[in-house]
Amino acid sequence: MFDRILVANRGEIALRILRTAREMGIETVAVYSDFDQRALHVRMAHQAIALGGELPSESYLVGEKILDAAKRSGAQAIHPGYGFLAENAAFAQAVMDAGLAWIGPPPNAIEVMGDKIISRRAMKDAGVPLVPGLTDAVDDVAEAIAAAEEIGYPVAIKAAAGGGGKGIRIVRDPAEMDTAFRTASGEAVSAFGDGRLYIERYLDQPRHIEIQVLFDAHGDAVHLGERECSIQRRHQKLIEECPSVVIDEEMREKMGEVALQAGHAVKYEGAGTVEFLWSGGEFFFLEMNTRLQVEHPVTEMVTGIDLVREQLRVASGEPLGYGQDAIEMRGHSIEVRINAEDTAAGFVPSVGTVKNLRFPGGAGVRIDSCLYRGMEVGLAYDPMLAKVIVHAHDRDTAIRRMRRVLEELNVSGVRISAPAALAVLEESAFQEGDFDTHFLEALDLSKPHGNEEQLAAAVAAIYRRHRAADRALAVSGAARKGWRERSRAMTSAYSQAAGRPSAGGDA
Amino acid sequence: MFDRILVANRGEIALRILRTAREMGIETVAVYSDFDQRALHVRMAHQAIALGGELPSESYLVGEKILDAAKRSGAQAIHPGYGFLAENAAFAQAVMDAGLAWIGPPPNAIEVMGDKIISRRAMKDAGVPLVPGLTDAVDDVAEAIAAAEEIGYPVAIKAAAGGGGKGIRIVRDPAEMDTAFRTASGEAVSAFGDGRLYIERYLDQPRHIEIQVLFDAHGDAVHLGERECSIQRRHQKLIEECPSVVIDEEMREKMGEVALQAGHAVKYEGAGTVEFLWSGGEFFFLEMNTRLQVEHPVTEMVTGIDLVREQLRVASGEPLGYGQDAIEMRGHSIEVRINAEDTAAGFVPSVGTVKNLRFPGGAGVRIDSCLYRGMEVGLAYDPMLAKVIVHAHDRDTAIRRMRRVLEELNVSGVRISAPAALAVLEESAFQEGDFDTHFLEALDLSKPHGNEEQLAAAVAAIYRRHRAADRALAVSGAARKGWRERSRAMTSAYSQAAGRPSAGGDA
Amino acid sequence: MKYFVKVNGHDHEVVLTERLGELLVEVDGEPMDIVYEEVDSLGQVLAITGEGAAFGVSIEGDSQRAGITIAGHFYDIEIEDERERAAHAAARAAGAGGGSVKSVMPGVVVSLLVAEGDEVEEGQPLLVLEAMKMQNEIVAPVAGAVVRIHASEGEAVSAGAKLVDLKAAEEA
Amino acid sequence: MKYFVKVNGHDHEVVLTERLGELLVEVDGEPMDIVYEEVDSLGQVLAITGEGAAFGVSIEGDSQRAGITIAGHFYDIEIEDERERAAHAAARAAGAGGGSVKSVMPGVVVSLLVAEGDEVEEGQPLLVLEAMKMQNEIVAPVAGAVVRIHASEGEAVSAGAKLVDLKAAEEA
Repeated sequence: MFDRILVANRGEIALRILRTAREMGIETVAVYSDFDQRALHVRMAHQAIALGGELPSESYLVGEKILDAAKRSGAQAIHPGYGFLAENAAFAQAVMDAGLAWIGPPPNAIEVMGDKIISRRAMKDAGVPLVPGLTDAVDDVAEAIAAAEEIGYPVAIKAAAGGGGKGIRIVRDPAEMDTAFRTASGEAVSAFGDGRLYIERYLDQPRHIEIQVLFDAHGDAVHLGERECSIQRRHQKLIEECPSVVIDEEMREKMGEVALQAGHAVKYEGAGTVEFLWSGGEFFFLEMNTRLQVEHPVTEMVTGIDLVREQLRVASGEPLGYGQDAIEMRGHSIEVRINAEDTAAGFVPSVGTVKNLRFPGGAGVRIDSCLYRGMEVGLAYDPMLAKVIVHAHDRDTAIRRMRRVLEELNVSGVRISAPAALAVLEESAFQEGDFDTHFLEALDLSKPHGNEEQLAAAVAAIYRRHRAADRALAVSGAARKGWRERSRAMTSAYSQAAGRPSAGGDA
Repeated sequence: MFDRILVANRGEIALRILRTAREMGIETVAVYSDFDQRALHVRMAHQAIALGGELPSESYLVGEKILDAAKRSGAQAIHPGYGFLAENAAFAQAVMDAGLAWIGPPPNAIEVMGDKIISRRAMKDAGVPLVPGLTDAVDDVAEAIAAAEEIGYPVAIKAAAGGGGKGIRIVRDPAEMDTAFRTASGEAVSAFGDGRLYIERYLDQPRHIEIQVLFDAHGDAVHLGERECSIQRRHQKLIEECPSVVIDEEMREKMGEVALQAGHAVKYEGAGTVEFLWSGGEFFFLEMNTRLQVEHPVTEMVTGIDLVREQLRVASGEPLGYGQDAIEMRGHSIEVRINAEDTAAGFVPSVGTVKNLRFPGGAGVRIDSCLYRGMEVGLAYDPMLAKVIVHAHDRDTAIRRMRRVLEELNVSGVRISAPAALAVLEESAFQEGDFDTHFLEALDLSKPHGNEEQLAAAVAAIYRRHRAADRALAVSGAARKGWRERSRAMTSAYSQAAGRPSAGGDA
Repeated sequence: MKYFVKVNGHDHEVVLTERLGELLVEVDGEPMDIVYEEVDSLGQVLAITGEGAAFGVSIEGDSQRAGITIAGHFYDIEIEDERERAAHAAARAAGAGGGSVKSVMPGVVVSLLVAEGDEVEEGQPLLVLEAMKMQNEIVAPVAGAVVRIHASEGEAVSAGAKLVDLKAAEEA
Repeated sequence: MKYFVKVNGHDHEVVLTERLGELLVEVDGEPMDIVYEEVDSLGQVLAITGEGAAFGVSIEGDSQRAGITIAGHFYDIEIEDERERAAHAAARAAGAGGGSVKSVMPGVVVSLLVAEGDEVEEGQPLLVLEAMKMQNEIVAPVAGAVVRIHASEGEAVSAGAKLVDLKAAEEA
């Protein structure tokens, strides 16, 4: 096993990886942009190396800086987390060329699975079921219309290099094709620098169901069951759960087998996820995510397996050491993503400084968070601040537990997505398991879901009255304030007399 | 099942009970002393009823006030938590006489088990193994010396009405008997109003191991395995775990059988704990705690059973519905108690106002806490502020996880017991499972356990320098402070124009 | 003092009256029995109403606009006292007849789809705004004429920034 | 400025020198390379030393006495600058020759076991203090004479309160 690893990421996922590494007795190296100097992942690591720069493009996305930090820190391996360089095959190769271990799948697997068109072709060859559609890119609107006629409406236009919902348009009628094709292509160029689009059938009442897989470097593999991720908006997931109400043991085995087939086809290693669209008992390959996913904790809660631990074991060459029989699924787990966004105003991003912070507690509650009091939430980084995960013996109790947990949670300073998640959990259709990927978009979140308007009005008025009273007292009160209360935190970077460069300076 | 219950307690245990009740769809009623008006259990309950008074003796210990609150709130049952009235048979009877359900064992079981001498006699009759000693109280020093000769030194003198380590003295030699008898008797009178003492053999390298039991009202019962509670000081536990390294499956079954025997002998109902002293493969009945215990979460983590849920089910008349076969123990769990005390100075209580608060997160971590920023910690109430519980697939990983968790935890404003727990977890003897009930007292906690003295010195100096700079700027800075920043929180209780008594006023 | 409090867009009136050192609270014409206790200086409040219904309340904001969270649900608050309401009403009356399309989120203007002087239909895209890597079309809320464009392509705008001034068709 | 910092009872010297806007840090005669970043106003600090060793540090206290927590371990800090050290040394010199037994915790004096004027042995119980419902005997730290008793039976005392003044035998 490694003695020291570098985590090339930030936020909750950096902390999540650091935690498992610490628990395995592995030393941890964090990297950080200037924006993240106060971040928890920096404070919780054994070592921290400044990358310099405010933006991701100046820091976490610069492979050379990461490799340099790894060299300086003496790390033997790099864990990319998700996002940033996690699915960058060239970087994975550069890590290996530098003599370091890459905690992720082989570059070739990343490359194949990272291209929607190439991956669909590979999956077709491997016998994995695909959504009816074309495996080749369509070059223009006319070609797209011809393809759609063949497949049958409605169809979906998707970016070949896409992900995260960018560059996707649904077309229900040939008349809509022109606008859809142009905007999808524009978005694809701007987001991925690659405007190629492909077309496939659009499924009715589809559910997004994915299978977690684990491959070692010796050809052995297991699947860890499914995750239900249908509560999403513009392909951004909000609530995930394990298991899914529509998947029984037989279906799970079938989908698991197919997922392993998909991985074997690209000689996969490590942890990965095979995403399927599920509709009326049929399932179709969507894509394979060649990394740890945001929603991996629900699988961990139900199987009892620490996926980061398994990633580290596989990357250091250890065999899995267990077979499919060892995987048992117990109880039910739900995850809610706590994003900085105003869900009542169409999920627009919310920025600010985190003031109050109160996390829920109690049995069956897991908090994966990078939040701290005083944290600045800006636009340059992902708006996901925390994940709240619950586990209980059945789905009904897990839902009740998550509702209780979201009622306890309090984050002030930015608007968060928790009220939207609570609104979903309060819907009887959700409670009965009757939903698809359109559920969240169809829910009217601008309508208030709380029933305490009069109380809120009274509290607001009394609070304002108290503040006005404070203001009147402020001048006389100021003199009494102690020297430890300050209006803002102070920052300094000191270097020693001898003039060696400060460790916190630019790398 | 009940529609509404009242929790006659405060602190983390009140929250813990409220949480399960909420998750079961049961409305919750909190009660609070004036000291606790801002407490989390008040803010998290559906209803809150003021008891009036600052001290426990004016609030949580006043049975009539609790019963009145139950009546006013329409609660159908009362959960006493632990401490306060939890083991008060007369109160349990009064609750039942008022037509309410008592979420605890029958008054007679409380009464028998609450008296050490009567309970030992009952257990002897039921065939439960006892520590060699007398079942009758000794009246004076001469009688005590005679008894000790018969039993064999060393002996322990214990208060008949005792608990929590009060009124206990170890005597290794007849010459020590005089002082020991007098101080133990004095302490027993002052603590319990009952100076009766009894004498038993003092065991070498003893471990405190207890069995969790659950009885329904229909004569069915299961045990949920053991808890190892040997890391204690003056009989105040600091670290508990489940399972114990010295208990194998066979021993567990044997102890479990005996524990069920003990419960059956007093017609027990609900959740209870049978405490044993374990020494060299033998085990002896110590006492039965007729309530939920502080350390119950480690059993919950390992068995997956929510003990409060089971208490509520049993109290509402439901049968357990499962047998001993259904109880499976998985993995390993450890709990650390976070008390407000200065462990470096002999565990003296620490008082203050909680300023910074940062809880650990991640997989396998459970936080049962009543802490909030701004909370005042005083001397009138129990110093236990929180419990941190971890679960992992084996003991070694659980220890590493707990170390990681205690390294992440930060509470400022009061001194806490976490550094002492960390020191224990860092000891190789503890890691190897080689300890007894004297381990903690033998550990030198006045000696610093951290290795960053020079860093601490540098940070202290720089911090002080910054504060001095702030102070110089304070006068000009004060004018810029907004109206929302205040030096202290404000309190008001408003009643309406019509003159009805405020709900927050004295009951 | 009377306060006009808009909660999630719904109007409520709160009257606070101090009498003999006690604050009497009236909401929408009915007296409200309330214990109000501030826990800390970060907006944590305990409120107990009527016969003991307890609420942990979190409040943040300034004297005009606040957000309140009660049991996980968010309440958007706009608050005016009597004097402010009169002043605001006067200001609104003076400024009537024009309308600005504002950015509801911080982002970057990717492309402008109209020019000053253009006539636009209700729902017609005015510009494309990219925020959090998603492109969003900003449409005209009413039919009318583009009076002024405040943003240029590639410009970063903050939430609430004016993007386009429209003159509604019925005003033209 | 030079600071004398006692950390868990061990003496350290820290010299902070400002040069060209940078603060140079020297601990026990050796330069220390340190990035010091305050996260908030509640004493949360990030410190990175030498080649990148990172520490989340929590500090609280006043200008003389502080507590620092690093990775779960607590460091008790007493800090004096040069001027304070000189002043304290002078005060100590003036007050030498007497000794007070102080309460290390808040509690209630249950019983007094000695009277003023009594000769006591080292380790002899002076009084019984009850705190958190536990009785604790407070013993004489040295042999000597009881000069004065500050507490009476049943009295509540705070941490740090003087209980008994002793005159050490070797001073008698």
